[in-house]
Amino acid sequence: MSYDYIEFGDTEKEFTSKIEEISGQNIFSCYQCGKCSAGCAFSNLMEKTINHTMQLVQLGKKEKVLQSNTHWVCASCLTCTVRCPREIDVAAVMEAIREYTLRYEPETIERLDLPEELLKKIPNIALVGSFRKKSEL
Amino acid sequence: MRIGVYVCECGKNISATVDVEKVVDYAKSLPNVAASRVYKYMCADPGQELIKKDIEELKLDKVIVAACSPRMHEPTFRAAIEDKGLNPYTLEIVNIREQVSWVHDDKKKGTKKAKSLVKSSVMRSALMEPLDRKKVGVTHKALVIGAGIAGIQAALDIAGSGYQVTLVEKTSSIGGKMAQLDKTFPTLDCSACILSPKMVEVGRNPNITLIANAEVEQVDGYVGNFKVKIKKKPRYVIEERCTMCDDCVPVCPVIVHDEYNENLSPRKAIYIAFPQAIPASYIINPDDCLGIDPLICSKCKDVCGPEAIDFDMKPEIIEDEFGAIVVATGFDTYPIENLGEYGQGNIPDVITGLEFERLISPGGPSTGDLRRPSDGKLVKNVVFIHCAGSRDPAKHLPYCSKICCMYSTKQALMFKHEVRDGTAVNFYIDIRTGGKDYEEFYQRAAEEAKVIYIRGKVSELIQDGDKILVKGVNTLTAETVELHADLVVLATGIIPSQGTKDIASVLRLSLGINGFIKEAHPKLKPVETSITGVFVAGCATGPKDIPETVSQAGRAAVRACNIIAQDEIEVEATIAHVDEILCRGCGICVGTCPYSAITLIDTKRFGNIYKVASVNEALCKGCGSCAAACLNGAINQFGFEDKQILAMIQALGEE
Amino acid sequence: MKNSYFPGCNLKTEAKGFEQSAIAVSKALDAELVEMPEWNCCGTVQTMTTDNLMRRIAPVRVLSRASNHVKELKNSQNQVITLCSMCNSTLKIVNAEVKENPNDLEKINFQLENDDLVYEGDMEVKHFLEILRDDVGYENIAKKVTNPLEGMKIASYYGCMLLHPEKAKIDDEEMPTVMESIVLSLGAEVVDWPYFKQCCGSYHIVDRDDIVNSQVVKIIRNAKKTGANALIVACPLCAYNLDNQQVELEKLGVEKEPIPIFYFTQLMAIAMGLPQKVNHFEDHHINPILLLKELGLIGKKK
Amino acid sequence: MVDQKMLVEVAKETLAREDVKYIIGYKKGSYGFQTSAAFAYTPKDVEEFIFTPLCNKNLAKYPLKEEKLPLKRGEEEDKRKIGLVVKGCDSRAIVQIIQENGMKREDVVLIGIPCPGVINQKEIEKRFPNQSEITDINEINDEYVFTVEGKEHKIPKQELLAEVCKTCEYPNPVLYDVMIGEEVEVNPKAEYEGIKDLEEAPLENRWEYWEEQFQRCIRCYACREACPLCYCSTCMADLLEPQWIRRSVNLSENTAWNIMRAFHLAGRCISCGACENACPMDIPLMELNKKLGKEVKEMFEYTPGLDIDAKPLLGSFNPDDPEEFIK
Repeated sequence: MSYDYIEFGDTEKEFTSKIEEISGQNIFSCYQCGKCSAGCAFSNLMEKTINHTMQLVQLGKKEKVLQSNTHWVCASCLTCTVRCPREIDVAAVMEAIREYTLRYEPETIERLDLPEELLKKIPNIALVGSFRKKSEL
Repeated sequence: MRIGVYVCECGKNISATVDVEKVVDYAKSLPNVAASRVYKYMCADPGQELIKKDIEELKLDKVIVAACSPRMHEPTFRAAIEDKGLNPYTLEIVNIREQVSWVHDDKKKGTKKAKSLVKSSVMRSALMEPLDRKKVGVTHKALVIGAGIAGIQAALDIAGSGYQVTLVEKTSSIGGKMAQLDKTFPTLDCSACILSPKMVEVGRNPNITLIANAEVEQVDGYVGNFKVKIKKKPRYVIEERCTMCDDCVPVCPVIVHDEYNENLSPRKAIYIAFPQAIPASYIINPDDCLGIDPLICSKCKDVCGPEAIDFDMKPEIIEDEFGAIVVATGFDTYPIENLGEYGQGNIPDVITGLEFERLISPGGPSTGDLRRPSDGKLVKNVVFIHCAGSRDPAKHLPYCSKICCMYSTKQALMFKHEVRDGTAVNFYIDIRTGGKDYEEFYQRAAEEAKVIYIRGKVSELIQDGDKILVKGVNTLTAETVELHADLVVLATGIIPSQGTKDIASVLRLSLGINGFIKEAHPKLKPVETSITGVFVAGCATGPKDIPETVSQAGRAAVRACNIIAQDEIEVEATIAHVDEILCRGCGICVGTCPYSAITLIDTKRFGNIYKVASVNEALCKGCGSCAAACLNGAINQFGFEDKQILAMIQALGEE
Repeated sequence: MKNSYFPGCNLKTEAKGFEQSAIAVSKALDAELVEMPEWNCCGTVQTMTTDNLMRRIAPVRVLSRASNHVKELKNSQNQVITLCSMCNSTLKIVNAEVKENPNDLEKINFQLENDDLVYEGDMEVKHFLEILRDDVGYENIAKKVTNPLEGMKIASYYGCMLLHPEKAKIDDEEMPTVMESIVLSLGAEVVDWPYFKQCCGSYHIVDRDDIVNSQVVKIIRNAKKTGANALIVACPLCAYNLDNQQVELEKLGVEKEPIPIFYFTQLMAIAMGLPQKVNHFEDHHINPILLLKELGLIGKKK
Repeated sequence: MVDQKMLVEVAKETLAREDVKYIIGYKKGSYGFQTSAAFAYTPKDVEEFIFTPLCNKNLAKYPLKEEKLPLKRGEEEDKRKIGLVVKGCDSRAIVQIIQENGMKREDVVLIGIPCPGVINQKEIEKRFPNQSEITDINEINDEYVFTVEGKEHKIPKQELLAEVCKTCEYPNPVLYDVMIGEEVEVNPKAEYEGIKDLEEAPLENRWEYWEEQFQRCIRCYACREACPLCYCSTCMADLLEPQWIRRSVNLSENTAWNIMRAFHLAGRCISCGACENACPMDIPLMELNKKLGKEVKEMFEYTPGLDIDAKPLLGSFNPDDPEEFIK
């Protein structure tokens, strides 16, 4: 079991509004139906479901959100976005969480060494895509 | 001229944002103002007494009340000043609640705005003239459109008060959607058992004229005097002769889908909607029949003993007059074809709630054994998906249809009663049990029948072999879930029926953004519409369950009786009037009038004939469209004359 | 009819067969794809942030150059055609965004001044599939078929980017039909399968091939289960993931009997009897020629 | 150019009809480059009829101006038609008036004249300010040819052509009973080119511009009198109760009058330019009218004066109106 104390201080509010600002979405539109999680092809690999992440963003729980791998597993396939009944671009929220980390807490991200032969083999499209989503490039 | 100004605090509603004392002081400084007072609740009796006393003692001849919207208390204050001998139309209401205090935060600015609104009304008040209400006669007969449970109940209640009522139904039988249901929540009463006595009563009641297989084509006139054209489509079977022997059905060579069974079973071109149908007579659907032409096929006519079949029947136009109309045109369910992620209707074992009702009904296509549509196998596990297309402003219906939680629960319970060892899973977002005994019913489903409830919306349904893979989520365990189901039932929401849309355009009723008929007031006038004398009951105004529909139908009936019980009724006094000298007969107003109240007539001036506009006083609702559209300023509205409005504008323009 | 065509990075490397077969097909159907000059990377995967204009410069530069190209071509509509669905999605979304926000466009145009470019928001972005559906028409494709693909049972794989999001979709996002219709007009059989838009794992191939593998297994198993003997795709990344990872999965012993992955234009080229070399089947990881030979679709003597 | 003989002949034939009261056409004016309206009751009157590039007035106004005198006891109303010579713009004015129920189609017989464009009265009078002798002008090969003080002048057509004619899309009558001569080719400039500069100017500059213009207005109401669509029996500007516009001539009231008139013509103005032509103070009234015309065209895809069965724009109501302006 875990316990959480809820409070809406400046840090919490700031995190929520920053995510809202970067994504351009109203996080509070989310009414927790979970359709985003239900349709996600990668949910089995995520530590938190997407709707759980959305709720945590609403509550401003920055640490919990950033510790989870959910937004990094997201492949931006946008299935959640097109199915969200509340017109939230859920994928954009995931992107905003990635961006938040890259912009404000880059030190928390592990560096990755990619082997030479892999770089040669993998198509540019994947390399550029990956760098765009997972780095500051 | 002696004007009294009365400012209401409305508790803190107004006084929090408007400094009422200052407004009162300011009013005293305005021309013609003989009294200016404030009171906490002007609409309360002491408040009204204050006004009445001043009229008597200070000899006021005009009264201004600065309070809430005139939609709320205009009648209250009109009655109050009429009591003391003033003309009710000399009352002026300044809306400093909805238009000032509720929309502003800044008290200084709010006070300033309230002051200038009061000033503009004082200026207008001086120019207000007494008006007379006209009276018109009333036809003591009502029309009910649509014969589902709402229409049936309204017709029975009107008939029960001793008035004549005509009930028009589009399909071949009355009963509506309720006749398709197997059981009703929360009591699990058999739907047909509680509905059919009412249907029989409609057929029997001498005060009710039932016209089935008919549509209302045109409505003219006004409250108390509606002139209605009803088109009765040919049934090709003479109702009085048909003995319901069923000899015709076996010989009919045409097989089509049965709408009553949601197209899950076949029927013939000659058929009866369902065994308890009223009128109790067969009908031939001309679209299905080989051509209503004895040369091609007349098998049914040949076998009909009582000679009830008549291929020469023609559509009939019935014209009649009514004093009041009740619209009860019901609902449709949201089309499954719009739900792409749930298979768009292409997965045979993904069905709607209404289809489930037919499948589980003993009178349905599988005679009560729950067999699924694809292969006729008995169903062992069912998934119910709540909010299928509801609460989804992104793509589907933005609103909650209110009944789906309960009907899915009911269906899950019915399924468990039928298949004891089966599983029923309900995917829900929120369970809404806002009705008497509904919560208990929901608990009973979970506790006694072990119906499983999983909180989360299903994202996708996939045909996987002969089963359906349900991809969902359990938001309470924070896991995504998958499961295989034999049958998936979508709890599709309620949408306005085609009949509702059609009748709204015939009657020119206002519709809300979701296409339901708009009530005159959502709380206090729930069955009244934008047109006086036209009332609405049941799902035509929005989603409702059966108890609510029945009670609303009762209120609609009472309101209709209120009108048809009178010999004459008063109509609006703030109507349009034409200055014939200025009018040049262009007729722009004729096309602009939403109530068809204006016509062009000939008028003689020195022997020459001119066309001029003329307003039918009973039809005019005082909306002012014509006055705005008239290029010449030849049309004005009583109570909203140009000079009065200009005086207001001038006052608002001055600092 | 000539169309301005934007290739994107992969069409010149891994997906040569896609580009060359598409150009050959487009000529045969009188909707020729003419490569636009001086193109640059589309930006790959659109940014979903609201405030990052930097990442919108590349696509806008492409649109601006395409606009100039269209003027040179004459008689061409104001549209630029893509083959790669990732490029299509990125360009379409950015195009829609800058049209909606003239202020952003102004700022981006300021950055383009060095290149002497300005984008006026006058272009439409279309995928080649849209051209085949709307401009060419399925009947006209069927008319050109000389070698009907009898025996091929094809699962059309759309992936995400052809159908998501609203701004970029080329067909109904839940029930698309464009690829299936083309397959039918080529004389092949269409397989009705639900995984047509299940994401392939996309760029995760770089550092999380486990994610990609788990998707590829799901997709390929479902395709096989419904009886498909080949998949068609419209995206070089989907193609790589599905093609290469099937081989990897076979090595790992997870999944046997890989099925070949085609670009839809390659099948069109075969069905229309165009020269074999445009398809560059040698770049594929799973050899598609085996299946084609088995079905007697190539190597037949006239 | 129209065959003068044919015009007279057709007019005579029309006048000979039993159901025609009289015919309105053009005749030479009393001085300079003026022409005036002619009312022909007899064949002899018709002999005076002309049609030259100087016929720049809009005759559609006149049938509406006819005074209906009180009838004596037993006297019948004279229901015969009025004949009217119409150019493209006159016919559009008639169509618009019929649309608005101002007259009925059967009230008029229309003799249509395809119009190659008429002369800008002000321009020519500016060039020859002292010409008082009655002057004829002919159009020959895209030039206007006429004699002033014994000297023949040839001026290229584009220099003297009225501004509205340069952008006229309907030089041929859109409604007529008889047509004289061949239809002229339509080849107009972009209709709203003329107001482009004004539209693009900043708000303050535009306001300044119009202040300057309206400052000069002397409120003679010549614009109203010349306009074929200003035919209300009582003009709102003349009303005293309520008084919408005060009588005083100052910027505020002048602006009120001109803006009110422009709005009153929105969706009705058929761009004949009669108002501007009549204005003694040279206020560019057509710029206002064109701007509103453009708005109407863009918002409602409506062009006034083309179809007698169409509903007047401001008299039509669509329940599906998107009402985008309500925020």
